[in-house]
Amino acid sequence: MAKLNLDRDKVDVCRELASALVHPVQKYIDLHSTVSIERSVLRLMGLTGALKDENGNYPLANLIVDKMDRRQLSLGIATWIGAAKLKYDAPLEVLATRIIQGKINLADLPEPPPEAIRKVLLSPVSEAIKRIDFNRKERERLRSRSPFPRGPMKYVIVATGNIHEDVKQAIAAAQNGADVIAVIRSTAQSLLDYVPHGATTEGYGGTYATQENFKIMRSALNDLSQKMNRYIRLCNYSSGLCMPEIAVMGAQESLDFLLNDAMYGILFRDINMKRTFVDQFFSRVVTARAGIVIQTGEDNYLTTADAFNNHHQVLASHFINEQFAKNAGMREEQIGLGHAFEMDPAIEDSFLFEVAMAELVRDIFSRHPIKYMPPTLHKEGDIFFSHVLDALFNLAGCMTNQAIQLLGMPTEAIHNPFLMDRFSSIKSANYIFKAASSLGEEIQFNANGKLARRARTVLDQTHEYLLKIKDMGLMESIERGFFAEMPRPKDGGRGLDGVFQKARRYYNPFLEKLGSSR
Amino acid sequence: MAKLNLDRDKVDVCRELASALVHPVQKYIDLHSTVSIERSVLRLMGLTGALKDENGNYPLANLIVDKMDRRQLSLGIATWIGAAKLKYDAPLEVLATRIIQGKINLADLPEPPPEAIRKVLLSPVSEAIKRIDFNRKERERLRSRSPFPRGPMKYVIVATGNIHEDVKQAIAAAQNGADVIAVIRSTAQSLLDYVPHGATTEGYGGTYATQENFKIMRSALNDLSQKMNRYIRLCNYSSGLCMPEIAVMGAQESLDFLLNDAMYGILFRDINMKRTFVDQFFSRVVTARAGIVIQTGEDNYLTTADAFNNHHQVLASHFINEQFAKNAGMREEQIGLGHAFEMDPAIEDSFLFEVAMAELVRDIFSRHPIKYMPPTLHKEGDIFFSHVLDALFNLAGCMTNQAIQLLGMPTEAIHNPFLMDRFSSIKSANYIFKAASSLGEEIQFNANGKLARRARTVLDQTHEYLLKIKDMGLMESIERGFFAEMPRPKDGGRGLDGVFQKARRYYNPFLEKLGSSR
Amino acid sequence: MGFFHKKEEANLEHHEPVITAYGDQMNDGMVQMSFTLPTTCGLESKEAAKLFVEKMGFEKVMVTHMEAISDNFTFFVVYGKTNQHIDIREIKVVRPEHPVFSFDEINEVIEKKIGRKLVVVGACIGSDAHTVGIDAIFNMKGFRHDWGFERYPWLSAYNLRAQVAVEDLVQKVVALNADAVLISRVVTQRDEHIIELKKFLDLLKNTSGVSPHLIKICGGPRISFEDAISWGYDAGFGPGTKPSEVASFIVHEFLKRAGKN
Amino acid sequence: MGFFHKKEEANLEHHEPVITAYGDQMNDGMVQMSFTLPTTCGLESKEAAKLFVEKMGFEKVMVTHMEAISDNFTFFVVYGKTNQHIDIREIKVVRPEHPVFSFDEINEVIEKKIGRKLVVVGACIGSDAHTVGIDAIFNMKGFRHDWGFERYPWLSAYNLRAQVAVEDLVQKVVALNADAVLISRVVTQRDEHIIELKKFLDLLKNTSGVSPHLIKICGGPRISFEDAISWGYDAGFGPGTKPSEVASFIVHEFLKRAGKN
Ligand code: B12
Ligand code: B12
Ligand SMILES: Cc1ncc(COP(=O)(O)O)c(C=O)c1O
Ligand SMILES: Cc1ncc(COP(=O)(O)O)c(C=O)c1O
Repeated sequence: MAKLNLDRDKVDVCRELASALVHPVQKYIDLHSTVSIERSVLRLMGLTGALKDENGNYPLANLIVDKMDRRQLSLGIATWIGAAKLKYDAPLEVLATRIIQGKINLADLPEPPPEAIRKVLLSPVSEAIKRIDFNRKERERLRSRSPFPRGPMKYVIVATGNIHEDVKQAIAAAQNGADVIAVIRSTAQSLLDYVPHGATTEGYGGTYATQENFKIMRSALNDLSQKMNRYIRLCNYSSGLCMPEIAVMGAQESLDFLLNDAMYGILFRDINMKRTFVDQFFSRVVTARAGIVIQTGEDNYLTTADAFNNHHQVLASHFINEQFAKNAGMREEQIGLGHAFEMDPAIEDSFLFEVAMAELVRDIFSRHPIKYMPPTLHKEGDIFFSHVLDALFNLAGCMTNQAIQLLGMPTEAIHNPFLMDRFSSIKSANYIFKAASSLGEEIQFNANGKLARRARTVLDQTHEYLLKIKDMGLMESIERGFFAEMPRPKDGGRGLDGVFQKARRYYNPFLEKLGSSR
Repeated sequence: MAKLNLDRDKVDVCRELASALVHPVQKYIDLHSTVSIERSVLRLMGLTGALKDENGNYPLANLIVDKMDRRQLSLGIATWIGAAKLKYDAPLEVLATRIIQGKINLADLPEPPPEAIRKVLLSPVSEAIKRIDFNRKERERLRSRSPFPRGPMKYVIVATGNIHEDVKQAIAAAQNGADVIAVIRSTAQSLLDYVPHGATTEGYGGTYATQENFKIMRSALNDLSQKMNRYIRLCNYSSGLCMPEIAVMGAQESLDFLLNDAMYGILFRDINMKRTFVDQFFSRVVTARAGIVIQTGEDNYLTTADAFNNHHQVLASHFINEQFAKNAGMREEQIGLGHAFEMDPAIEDSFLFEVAMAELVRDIFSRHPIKYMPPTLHKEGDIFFSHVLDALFNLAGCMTNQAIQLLGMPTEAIHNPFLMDRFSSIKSANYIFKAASSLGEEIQFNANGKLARRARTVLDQTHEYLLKIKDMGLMESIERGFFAEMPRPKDGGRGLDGVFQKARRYYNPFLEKLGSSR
Repeated sequence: MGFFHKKEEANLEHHEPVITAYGDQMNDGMVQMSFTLPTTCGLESKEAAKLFVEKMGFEKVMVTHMEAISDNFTFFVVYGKTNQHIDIREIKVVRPEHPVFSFDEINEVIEKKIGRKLVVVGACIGSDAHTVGIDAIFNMKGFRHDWGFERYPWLSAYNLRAQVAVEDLVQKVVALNADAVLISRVVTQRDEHIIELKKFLDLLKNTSGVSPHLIKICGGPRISFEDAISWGYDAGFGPGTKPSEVASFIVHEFLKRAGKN
Repeated sequence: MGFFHKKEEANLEHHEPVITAYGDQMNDGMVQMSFTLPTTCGLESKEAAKLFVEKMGFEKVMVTHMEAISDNFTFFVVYGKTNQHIDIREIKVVRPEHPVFSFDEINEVIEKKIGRKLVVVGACIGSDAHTVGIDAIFNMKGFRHDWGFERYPWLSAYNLRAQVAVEDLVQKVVALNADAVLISRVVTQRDEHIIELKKFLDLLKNTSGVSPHLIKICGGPRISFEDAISWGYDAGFGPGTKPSEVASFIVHEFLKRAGKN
């Protein structure tokens, strides 16, 4: 039910503008690859191991890509793995060990003809894709057997730093009624240019995203889902310098959701924009195939830019994120745009305006599994009051039929959620979602009221903003702080040195097989 | 804005039915008086003192009325005070002391002619009324100088048992944003057939309603109102066996609100129904003149009868309470009907249904200062969850534009409010009333939706219920447990021995001056 | 909804026996507190709150919120880490030992083993006007899908409801020759309920004509089985009690005393 | 809204000096608590919760809520009465002594008494990516109607924002010949902020070219003036800080050191 009486033409124009302004960036993307993408290719083909040294575990995929010079890499790591396979006819693991030991020097190999490479990689590549496809179907099967939650899905985070403790807390949350468990990453993992390895028990404000940790949590949740006859979804972060690799891990370990945004890393982690744009594309090519739903991070904008005045930034970014995702072959049902209930609670009619924004996003992106983030910025140490803020947030989410509700915590301004914080939070959401179950269907907003006018104003502002961005160029507008009031220089930030231009004969079998027809 | 599209004819029919069914009871009322009414006459004329004996303080008014036999009393105490005045020409206080000391024996006095009595009482009676009128105007003046609260008035209780401690807590509450302070009475004061005297510091679960306590609190709040430039309203209970007397005290000490119900005492305190009906009439005659707003107690029904299934009992009682009040000369603006948010939170769509009920009451009684009571019955010891229940209650009150919101406490199921409980509660209401300030104006309910249909069903049930009550007789239907599932026999309960038939020459100057034209 | 009050024995098998509070990891000892101090709001008060909680033996005390309630009072939210531990193996709880029967089973047992209706009298005593609790046990419709005593064909149930003077209740017990008396107390301010409950027992002792086998039960939201026993009752029932639990106890106790168990 | 964090001195004149928690009357000592125990939900756990709180020294302990979080954890809400008291006369708080000036006053003082712009450099250090706090102090628009450093005509303000390595910050301080450095830390897990903040000071000591008069300030939601001083900073600012408070401190400290106060 579209309730805001929006100007549909304006919505269409916004989409077209976004498509147009993304186009030059997409062109750039198409001509480039990154070290992370190349490592992802290796990971897809099963190279998920790591080597232990005095600094801990370092992934085999990194060791190999680190060994390549840029000229070679510009042909794609697959070219050289193909070459090695052609010459030594051994499984990837074996080749990798020898390469790392220096027994095989890829630089010495001749570049084989394209057809030969394609042929020798045929089997590992299709194995890789089969694994992903199998997971997707398996998840579809499990989901279809379990009741679809009425009202927004209840999404909670666990963040103890210790995967085994996380499992306990995830189980408790699911038993209380949570539908989605997101394992928050350790602070600053996004700045690591490699993925940590193995089961980990020490993280800061979160737990490292590792393949083993993914496996442990997935398996615990699958067991629980079976016991409860209710499928529990799992979420992690395909974000930061290893965005593509984590997308691969998510696909391989059968995650349901991945936080993944075309611009978040730029704005909030000071990662270079070119690196991020190129990486997000490949990560989305993988998640598209894996049937994973991505969740974008526009909610974060409202923590640095005032939520009342800047909602058009969120909406503009939604249109942009959507276009990037579509370019990577994602269906609308996979694009979980993120927004948030972040207005200053001291504003008169803040709840009204929050509902207006939530409804606006829902109206414009009606097929998207929208993710609604709770108040965070305006929370303080009064846990009783924070609990009330979350109650209105829950009601807003339920009234406007958001797909996913990230449950707020009374202790948001204090610490990572204690077990009891999450418990209280879920209990509150269970009540509100049930108590207001049909509320959204039962009310209409006055056609020209404060609420509807607010929504329309924001749409107008978004339209103008997109026009400006298109004129200026997306990269340039980021340089000028158009999003979240975080200006970022085109060649600044981390990870630019991991970006390279593709050679004409660049080869990436997964991009070839999975990439959209663009 | 009437939003429910109610059948206005049906509403009118309900009013007519209520008027008709109240009629025979009103007839009974007109023929009777009670010891409490006679004591009120003395109190109105200024006899507010008490005598101390080994059991504590016992009011002069009681001592005098206790001395009268029923034959004498059937002429009205005023007759005998008139007689004494005629004979001794002394102020009431002096006469009273002598009567109590046995120096004057009223039984020995001859019954003077009506005109003589009227004449000799003229001055004390008009003094009494002047005092009440002065208070009313003074309150009007104070109220008009202070901003009218936007959204429901925030009403909180204090209940320490100690009037001085109550004052501290009332001041804190008002500073936090409360608009109304209600001083809860000590448990079971309603069963005392006299009003305790003086400032009291020991009560059980509440503070005794005494004239001195009224004075202390009123004066503290007046000082504060002046400091804050915001008038703080004061509330107490004209309820129980001394209902009329407390109405007088409220008028004399300039209270703004009095809990006062035509049937609450019968149902919830097992006070005899005849006593209650007669008493409520005179108490309302007084409050009508005093410009005090009464608050009825139908909210209580939903603590003993299930709120989803029995809302028509509440509504039927509202119509009845309204008629009784009108009979006593009250304006609609003085009739604060009470209802409550008491549905089981486990019910699907409970919030929707609560909003339907709140809107229904508001729609039907649109000029009445409706008082909305918080969830209590379904609260348990989880204060965090209770706080969320109250949040939705606050939103419902604000959305449906209730006049007075009695703020719920997170510790409702535990203890009388601690200072911090009230603080958290007010803070939450401050936020919600501001955040959803215009929400009610911005939404429409679907004309034939779940919510509107629920409201209409309850109106239909109410109509049928009133029909049944009219057929059966109000007293008989109470005997059968029609209200709150509390059957009460016509001649059972407390206080029937205090009711007596008026003689033909019964004289009550206040009834004569203030009573409506009926 | 998660509203429930467990009475079952806690299953402690799979747990460490010596425990402390759990915030987000084992043995972190994290406890949340809130309280008011009678002082103005300011840095000194914040420090006072911290020291206050430290004095209670907490470490790593974090005052996460301070706000003025009025000129004279300040509200605090605090987190702290305790070093206290409890050995749950050492906890002994007094609880009714009887099995809980269903409505049908109870009637059947009374019919078969006793062969006459049991007479039960209930009331909420003193100035306490709360009937909902005692009604939940007696009224036909019962409580949470568990039928009340009035529906039991093998019980003669008399519910005097609320504000019943203990003197009147004793008289009624004698008059009806009751097998069990059931008393409710909801208002517990200043432990008034304990005084009233004990007063009833005293009066009972000094009254002739009371069946020596009378089963004496009390109940209410702040009453535990253990407390009731300590006051001299045969059983006490707290929040969430269902009628069948109470009926089961009565039948069980009756049979035990008759040596028929 | 009542969101505020008082920094003023608590006015203690009209208060009893020896205080305890206030529930609804003086000296009742009532404190609310909530916590989780790692055990299943049942009567034993309730008793465990009670004993646990009693062990902390509370009396009249009332477990008002118990609910299963999972098979292995149980949630409790508890009220108890403490006997601890605090004498507020004995509380000494370390706080900045300077008066807080307005935007105009500060600029005027710098112009008149110093005669050149003061150079201030700010950053959120380490892996901490929270810019909102440091931005609140630096950005033009400021914070809660109090303008930020960038708008002060008599400040040269450089905001490096977040994720700044301490090494880079030191370099910048030297390069700009800063008069004051302002560091933000928001993430405080495992006291990482203290380690980073101290690391900065160490590095500063071992770097040549740093002005000996450099004013060193840190801030963040979990930082107090007192802590900052103890770590070796000249001042620390906690939640709710406004730019003008910080600017006032800088000017005051600068003049003090220059003997111009
Ligand atoms: C409903 C209610 C009322 C209604 C009562 C209507 C009625 N006819 O019963 C009204 C509105 C009239 C009322 C009035 C007052 N109330 Co009241 N009321 C409540 C409320 C909201 C719910 C109680 C309830 O019905 N619970 C539901 C029933 C089913 O639960 P229950 O009583 O625990 O009963 C269960 C078990 O305990 C057990 N049980 C109970 N009795 C018995 C007996 C036996 C033999 C057995 C086996 C089992 C058993 O089985 C039952 C079913 O499981 C509570 C707050 C709350 N949420 O608990 C306050 C509360 C109980 N009331 C309170 C007070 C103070 C009052 C007043 C005294 C206030 C005043 N000063 O005016 C008045 C006066 C009444 C009086 N003198 O007693 C306080 C008591 C504080 C205390 N601990 O002492 C409470 C806790 C509210 C508060 N925070 O202040 N109240
Ligand atoms: C906004 C926010 C974010 C935004 C930050 C955007 C940005 N560019 O700043 C985003 C969404 C990116 C984010 C991410 C994370 N966050 Co964050 N975040 C918050 C949040 C909601 C608000 C913080 C805020 O902006 N407050 C408003 C400002 C104005 O207040 P302030 O920082 O206190 O600043 C004032 C004063 O302290 C002082 N001040 C501050 N610094 C300085 C410096 C000087 C020199 C002076 C004088 C004064 C001063 O003046 C300011 C104005 O008064 C808090 C929760 C909360 N409500 O507090 C969590 C919170 C701070 N985040 C937290 C965490 C753990 C993270 C993550 C690490 C989570 C993760 N594992 O992924 C990530 C990663 C970021 C990282 N590595 O640092 C935790 C920190 C826990 C702890 N105590 O260690 C919090 C408390 C949330 C929680 N409960 O878990 N976060
Ligand atoms: C898209 C996206 N990625 C990642 C993160 C998490 O931050 P980090 O960079 O610390 O992993 C967020 C946080 O909200 C996010 O929205
Ligand atoms: C009309 C009315 N009178 C009185 C009371 C208070 O009860 P008590 O009889 O204890 O004074 C209430 C309680 O809600 C009420 O609604």
